[in-house]
Amino acid sequence: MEKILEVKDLHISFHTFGGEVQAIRGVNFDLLKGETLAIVGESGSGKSVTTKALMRLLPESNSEIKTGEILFGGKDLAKLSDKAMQKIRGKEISMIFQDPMTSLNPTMKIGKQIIEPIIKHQKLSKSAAKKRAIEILDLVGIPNPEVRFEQYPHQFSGGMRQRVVIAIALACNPKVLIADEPTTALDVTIQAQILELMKDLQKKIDTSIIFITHDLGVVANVADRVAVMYGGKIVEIGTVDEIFYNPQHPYTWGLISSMPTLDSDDEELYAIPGTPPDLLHPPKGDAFAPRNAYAMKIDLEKQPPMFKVSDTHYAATWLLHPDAPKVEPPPAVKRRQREFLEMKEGN
Amino acid sequence: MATTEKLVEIKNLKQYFNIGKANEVRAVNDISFDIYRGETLGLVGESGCGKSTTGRTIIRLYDATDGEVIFDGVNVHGKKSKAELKEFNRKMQMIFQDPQASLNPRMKVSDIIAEGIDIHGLAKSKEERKRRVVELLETVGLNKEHANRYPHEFSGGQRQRIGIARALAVEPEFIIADEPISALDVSIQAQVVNLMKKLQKEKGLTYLFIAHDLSMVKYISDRIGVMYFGKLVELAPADELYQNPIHPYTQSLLSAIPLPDPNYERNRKRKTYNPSVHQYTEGDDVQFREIKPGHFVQCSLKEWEQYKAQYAK
Amino acid sequence: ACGGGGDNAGKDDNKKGADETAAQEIKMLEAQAIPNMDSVKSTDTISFTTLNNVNEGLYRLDGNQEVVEGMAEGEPEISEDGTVYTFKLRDAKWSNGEPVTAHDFVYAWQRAIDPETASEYGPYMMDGKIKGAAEITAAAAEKKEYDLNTLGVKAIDDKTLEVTLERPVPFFKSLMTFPTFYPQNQKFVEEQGENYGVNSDSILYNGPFVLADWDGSTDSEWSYVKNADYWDADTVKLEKVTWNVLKESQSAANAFETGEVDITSKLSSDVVPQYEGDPRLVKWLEPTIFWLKMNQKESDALKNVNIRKAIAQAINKEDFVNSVLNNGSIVANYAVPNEFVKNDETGEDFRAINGNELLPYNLDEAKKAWEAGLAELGTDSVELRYLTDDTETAKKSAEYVKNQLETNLPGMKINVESVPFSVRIDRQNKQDYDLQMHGWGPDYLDPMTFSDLWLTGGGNNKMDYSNKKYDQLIEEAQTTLAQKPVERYEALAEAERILLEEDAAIAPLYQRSSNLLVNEKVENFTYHLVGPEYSFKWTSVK
Amino acid sequence: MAKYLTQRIIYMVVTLFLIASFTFFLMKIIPGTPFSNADKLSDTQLSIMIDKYGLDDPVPVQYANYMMNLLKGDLGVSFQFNNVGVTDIIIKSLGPSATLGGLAILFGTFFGVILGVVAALKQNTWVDYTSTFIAVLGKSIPSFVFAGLLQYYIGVKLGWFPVAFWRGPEYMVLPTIALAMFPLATASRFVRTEMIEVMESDYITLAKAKGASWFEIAFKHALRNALIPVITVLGPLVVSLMTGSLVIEKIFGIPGIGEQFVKSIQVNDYPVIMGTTLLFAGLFVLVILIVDLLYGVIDPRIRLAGGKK
Amino acid sequence: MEQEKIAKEMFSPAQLDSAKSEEISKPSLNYWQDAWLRVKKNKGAIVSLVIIAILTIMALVGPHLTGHTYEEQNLQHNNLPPRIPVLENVSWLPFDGNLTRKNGDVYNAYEQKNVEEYYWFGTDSLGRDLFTRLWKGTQVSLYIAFLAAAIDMIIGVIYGAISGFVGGRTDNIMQRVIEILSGIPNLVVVILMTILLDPGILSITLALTITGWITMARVIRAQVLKLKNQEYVLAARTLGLSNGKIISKHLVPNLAGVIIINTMFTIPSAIFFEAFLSFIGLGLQPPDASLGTLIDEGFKVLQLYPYQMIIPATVISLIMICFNMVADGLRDALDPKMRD
Ligand SMILES: Nc1ncnc2c1ncn2[C@@H]1O[C@H](COP(=O)(O)OP(=O)(O)OP(=O)(O)O)[C@@H](O)[C@H]1O
Ligand SMILES: Nc1ncnc2c1ncn2[C@@H]1O[C@H](COP(=O)(O)OP(=O)(O)OP(=O)(O)O)[C@@H](O)[C@H]1O
Ligand SMILES: [Mg+2]
Ligand SMILES: [Mg+2]
Repeated sequence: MEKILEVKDLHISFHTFGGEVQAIRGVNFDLLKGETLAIVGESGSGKSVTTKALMRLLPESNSEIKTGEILFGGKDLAKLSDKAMQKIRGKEISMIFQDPMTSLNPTMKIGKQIIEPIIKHQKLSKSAAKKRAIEILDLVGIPNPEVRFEQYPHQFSGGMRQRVVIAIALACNPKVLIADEPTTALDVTIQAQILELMKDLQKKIDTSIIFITHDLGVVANVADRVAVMYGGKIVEIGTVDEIFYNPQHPYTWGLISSMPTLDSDDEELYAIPGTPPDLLHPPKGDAFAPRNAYAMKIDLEKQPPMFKVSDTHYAATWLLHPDAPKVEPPPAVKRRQREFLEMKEGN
Repeated sequence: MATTEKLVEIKNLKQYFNIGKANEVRAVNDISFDIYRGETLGLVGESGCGKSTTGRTIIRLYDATDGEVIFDGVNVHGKKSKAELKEFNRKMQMIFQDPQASLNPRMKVSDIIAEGIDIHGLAKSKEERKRRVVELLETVGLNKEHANRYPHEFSGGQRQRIGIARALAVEPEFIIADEPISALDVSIQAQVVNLMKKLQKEKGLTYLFIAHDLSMVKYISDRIGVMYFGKLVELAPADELYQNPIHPYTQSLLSAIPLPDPNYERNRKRKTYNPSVHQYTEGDDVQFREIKPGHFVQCSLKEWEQYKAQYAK
Repeated sequence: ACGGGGDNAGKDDNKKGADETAAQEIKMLEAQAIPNMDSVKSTDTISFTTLNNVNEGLYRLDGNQEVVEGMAEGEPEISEDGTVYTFKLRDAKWSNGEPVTAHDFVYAWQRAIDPETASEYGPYMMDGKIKGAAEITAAAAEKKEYDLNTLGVKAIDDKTLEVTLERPVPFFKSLMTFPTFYPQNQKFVEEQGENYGVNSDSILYNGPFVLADWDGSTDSEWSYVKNADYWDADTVKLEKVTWNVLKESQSAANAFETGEVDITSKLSSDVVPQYEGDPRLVKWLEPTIFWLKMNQKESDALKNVNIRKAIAQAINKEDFVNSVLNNGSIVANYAVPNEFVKNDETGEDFRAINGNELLPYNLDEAKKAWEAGLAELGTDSVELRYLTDDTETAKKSAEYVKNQLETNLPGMKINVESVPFSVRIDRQNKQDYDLQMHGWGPDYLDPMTFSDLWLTGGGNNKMDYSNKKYDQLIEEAQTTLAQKPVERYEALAEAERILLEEDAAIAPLYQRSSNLLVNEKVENFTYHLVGPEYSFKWTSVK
Repeated sequence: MAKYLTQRIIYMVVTLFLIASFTFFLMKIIPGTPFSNADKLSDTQLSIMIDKYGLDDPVPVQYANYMMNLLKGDLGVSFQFNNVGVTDIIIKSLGPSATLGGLAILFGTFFGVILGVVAALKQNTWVDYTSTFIAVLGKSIPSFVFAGLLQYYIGVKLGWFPVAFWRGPEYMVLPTIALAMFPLATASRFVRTEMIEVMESDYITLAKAKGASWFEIAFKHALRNALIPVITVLGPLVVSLMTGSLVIEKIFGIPGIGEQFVKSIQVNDYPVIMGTTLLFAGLFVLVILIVDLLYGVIDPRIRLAGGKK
Repeated sequence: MEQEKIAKEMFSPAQLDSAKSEEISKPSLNYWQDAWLRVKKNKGAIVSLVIIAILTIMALVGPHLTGHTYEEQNLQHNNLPPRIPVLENVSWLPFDGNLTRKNGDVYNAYEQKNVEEYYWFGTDSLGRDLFTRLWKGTQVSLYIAFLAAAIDMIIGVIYGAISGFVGGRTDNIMQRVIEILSGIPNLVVVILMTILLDPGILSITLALTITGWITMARVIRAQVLKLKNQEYVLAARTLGLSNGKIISKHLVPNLAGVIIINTMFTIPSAIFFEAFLSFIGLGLQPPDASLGTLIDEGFKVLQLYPYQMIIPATVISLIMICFNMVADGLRDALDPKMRD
């Protein structure tokens, strides 16, 4: 399938009071046309920074893209001028943020906030833009779009606001939609609606989505592929089935087995011990090693490369090295792997 | 672990805000339920439905508008002497949602944890106080090195565990946990949940566990109550609730929770809830009724019959 | 292009016009607006000055401070005992065309003394001079009936005015130049009622100019326009005098520099040095003396004459006027000003009698007196309050005086209390002070306006000074010697000597000088020493 | 809305009543005499005067009289001027002050906002430091110094504008600049702080993500939100500038109310002091009300809440 | 993928210290230490602090350096411009004792008056040493600022804290009182105050205090309203902590930042206000000097002796700039929003 976006060896640092925070330390991935790529990972692992970098929305004052390329439509976004970038933002790539309560301008009418990018990027007249905006509002399931067009954000509920934000993001039929935890602040029932809506719209306009979330349930629901981030790196990437049923990286193991399923009852949950790495002083070896029950000496010395598991599945752990001893994953993972094998055979 | 001895009885509890004003909120509107000694009662519902208010009213952070909270046979609300209040404050404790906001940023961890010890004079000497603090830290999986640090130096999970240690310091019987994990990273949630379970086993604690993440609630709770707009609409043992949700709201809620299982997700059917399905009329006596031993639903008489019939199938 | 050119040309024209034809117009500055244009109620210099230029009394003052004819034609007839004056009025018109008559004077004077009017200056100027005045005031104070017709002023006919005095007043003619004694047209005043004098339309004029564009007391701009109906209109050259209010001296100087005004208001001493040696700086000695009043009511120290002498002699006045004030003010070693009045008969300045060396700065004497005074009091330190205004000059003077007294008189401690004017006056009236920096300007051209201040129980004494000999000398000057100018002056001079040399009742410091900037094109700029400040009757533009 | 307004107006009236009473009694304990020439008045005459103006009535009687007259809208007659009503004095002298204050606020806020926005956008660059420097200078150099310098250098030396008086637009330039320095500084500081905060908010990031240019972001999205707290500060400042420009009035010879007020205090002209105080207070509470209503205009969330009340 | 050879033994399990996994590697810093680190990074704030320190020291030491007292007058030496040994020879520095007349002539005032002595910052019209007076004035200005700030802090904090914490009716009444107080124009209050009391430092301070604390009270109240619903306060209440203890243990320490910042902003406005009062004649009484009175006096003779105003104006501006910079720096450092 066609690659829409390619990120190569991205390194990003922040200059802070404490020193240089190496937030992103070599991220590689591509995004295919029409797919949904979910990025999961611990808080602070660099999910938002990565995606903000794609839009070049990192604070100018203290952030720095040290190396790396972001290839989009033949251009390297990392090196584009501000002006050129403004043309891409909102038109080719757009973005939805976590908190619908704060991502709309409280003092501007909803309608105006939607037509802004339409007028800007599609060069429509005001009335045409308004027509289009009302269409989109309708599309995202807002009743009475004409009335709502003239209202202010505070007159909308959280779920409605997130719909508006989605409407804004989709106003110009972008090629890529980045959604940074778009449902975290919402109630489960509303979350379900929004997720359905996004999937619907994706089918209609054929965008690729990068979907960031903490919630593995949501990932299971929306993703085609999943990237797992830890300590500023992608540690495992694969199709959603591969990640959920056949995870390879100990961090992914921890992640998956720390979530109870409806039938995991009294067994103790698997908890990843310890604290996330300090990106001011990133460790020499595998960033996860200090918390990894399966850590080997090499983990403390050397960062693991991406080992290939299948054509679509890669993981960065020394456990996949041919010389590494075979280890037992946690029971919950083993159970899933078993199910996975059965499923495959069943197919 | 759970017994049949009622530790807390909540009877017709009401909590209204801004009474008489245009913006009156009936945050908790006449709810009744019991909590048994040693059990974990989960409370779920969408944001703003009154879960926190229920918890806070039980622990007297708000004065109830009406109704009773009977703890260990004594009504918690109403006039109390200082000594009675203190006694009560020892037995009932609370864990908060936001691990950042629930710890005073200007206090050392040791002082945060020892706050209850100081208030209730539980340590006779400085050494004892220190020993207790270290004990508590170890109980929650931290160590004495951490005693002299400040909250902002900890990760979310660690902070939440400090909050738990603070609550444990006064050796309570009953702990209200108001969304103790929803602000935490998934991988850290397990730390806290495991810890809470472990403590329950060791100390025979009783929990009121408020959350909106249903899989976690199901995992930790013995029984679950579902709230909707200030009312308790369904209360049943955890498995029972999942297998046989009766109230349409409960059904819709359960159908909306995504599970970390791509296969399941691909096949999931979502139900929606619209309060008008009940078609309650003026005379309907809508009440909390027992459908089956231990399984209560908010329903009218007609619905009651209907649910019971449905259940029998 | 046309429009632009026209614009510029217009500006140039204006300039040229002003230069070439020398329009008879000058622009003046004043530090305050005009508070009150009702001549019987006015109390301040600005109102007086305005009244003086737009109205006229029996006489007016000229540039040499001489009394010249006004509404009165020729000299009055004076009775033998000097108490009855009969004035002949000339033919003159009010600005509404009605003639100015003797009745207008009677009406104005009665209004001025009428307690109902609550004029401040009326009783002040008339009590003890015009017959019957004091009685009316006293009756009103006791809430008794009074009759305004008992006031000693009568219209014999339309053109003859007869005034009866309490006792001979040698300076009576000059008193008649004072605005309180100006005529008022009864019909007009009564017609206007409450509104009389509230703006330029509600006043009648009989002077060299009429007031124009004056909206009332809050107005900061007004002008005088030549009065064609004035009896002596031929003498008046100026067509117009415009006035603006500007309080800051430095701003005034700046406005002068840019040509926005021709004559500034009086400059504060901070600005004067900038113009040292500049011909445009016009300076004259005012007959206003500043002295320290020493209140003998409470302070034991000040009851002691040696202490008073010590204080009076311990201040280096030379340095004070040269360095602190630095505005042309001169040292005052006297209680009646220099260059103020001349003896009618000898033509000699009053100061010639006593000279300028009464109670001068003398550190040795001061120290001696101080020692003696302290010994008499049986103490080695004296602490005094020093009451003064909160103006810049007052504060700076206070700093200097405090420093002088404290350094020169060991054991002296001065606590400066600088307060707003109204508070100072209030405290003076209540005699709530020890030392007070106090200035006094004359209300008429006679030493008496200074000498009668210190009478025992006198209305302006307010410091419990009392000396029988002094009282007696003043009494004689007012009565037996009233018509003997030379002896009268000698008596007053003797009184002054007693006041200062014997009693050191007050410590005179300096006689103030006025400074202002006058454009060189202005000719015959006329100022006065008493009452109104300026006359424009004789002024013109080169 | 109507209910809310009525309630606010009742509050205002009560406030004004309390202030009037407070000032009235304060006035009674102030030392000094209202008679400008008391120096020359004899005791008998003084007693006649005091009697005539009712100053010897018992204080409660005076108070009652004053309040009754106040209800009728009568502020009394000035002592220092002949027969001039306090209302007249106030109306006449308020004009220039209000004009000057209004101009200064407009001018100061306009440039202050621009300065603040630019500083916030270029945070921690020389632009920011320059703006900070200007702002601090504006706040730290007393306005009379500005006024004096402007008058001398621009007025006298360069001759660009008239140095004094109040006759037309060109006369307003220098005093306006001098007076505007303070609101300029204040506005720029507040706008900067607020803008920095607003610029970090999610909706600004979203606006950027929509492809808005920095100009649109700053002026269309951020500024309005940043202005809300600024109005809180500028509101009362409007009153103090409109009424408290006395220093500037003095230097430039502007017949304004500040001058008038200080003079009335110096000569104990009680009715004028009272009237002016009431005017200031009235303006103040009015401005507060306007500010509150303005919040609604700027911030739709408050509009609704205000309406609900 | 080309793989380099890795020793077999590297694949043996690593020894992990489980206790270590919870270890915090950063040194422990409390709030203030942390804030100090942030302030330290802010060069403007540090330079400002140093300047304030120097000015404060000079305010204490300065008046004793020249051997003149601040009130000693020497009329023979009046209105002398600044002259400093050594620096007088640097032509572009204004320390050579020269003055310019209105017509542009330059002359040496010291030679003209035959003065041997060096007055570093010149003398005023009474011949007082301006160097001494300047520092005396700085002393007074700083004193007024600190005193006003202190009283403002005490009243404002207590008032705001009570209003916010007690809430309900009390809060309502207290807010109305503030409304009324702030309805009376500041100038009115101040003028009336200075008339009622004897003018001087005390009455200026009091005048400042009467309305100066309102801002502080408002800020504190808002902050308390926010803090009192913080979960750690709720936690303390569920533990049974009394209200008094809650205020002293939980609220006050968390208000400290706000209080400090606000005070830093109060100080310059107090200094400014004093200067303003001096200008309208309500300030300090002679011969005491504050920067305000010095500027006022200097302003009067600006065209003749510009140094008499420029020097104190520079010092006052410096103080104001520095306090503002420090306040800005502290706000950045203490503002909880800035913390992670
Ligand atoms: N503006 C910034 N200045 C300094 N450090 C930053 C900044 N933004 C992000 N970081 C750091 O970069 C790292 C990655 O942050 P990022 O926001 O990408 O995490 P995340 O994976 O999105 O976490 P979360 O799930 O909490 O949103 C973190 O360590 C964070 O502290
Ligand atoms: N102190 C208060 N004053 C007024 N209204 C309140 C107050 N506290 C809560 N409410 C209102 O009461 C309702 C219930 O609030 P509550 O916090 O109990 O909900 P919740 O179920 O805990 O929601 P969440 O899941 O968001 O925590 C909400 O509508 C809320 O706005
Ligand atoms: Mg993120
Ligand atoms: Mg809650």
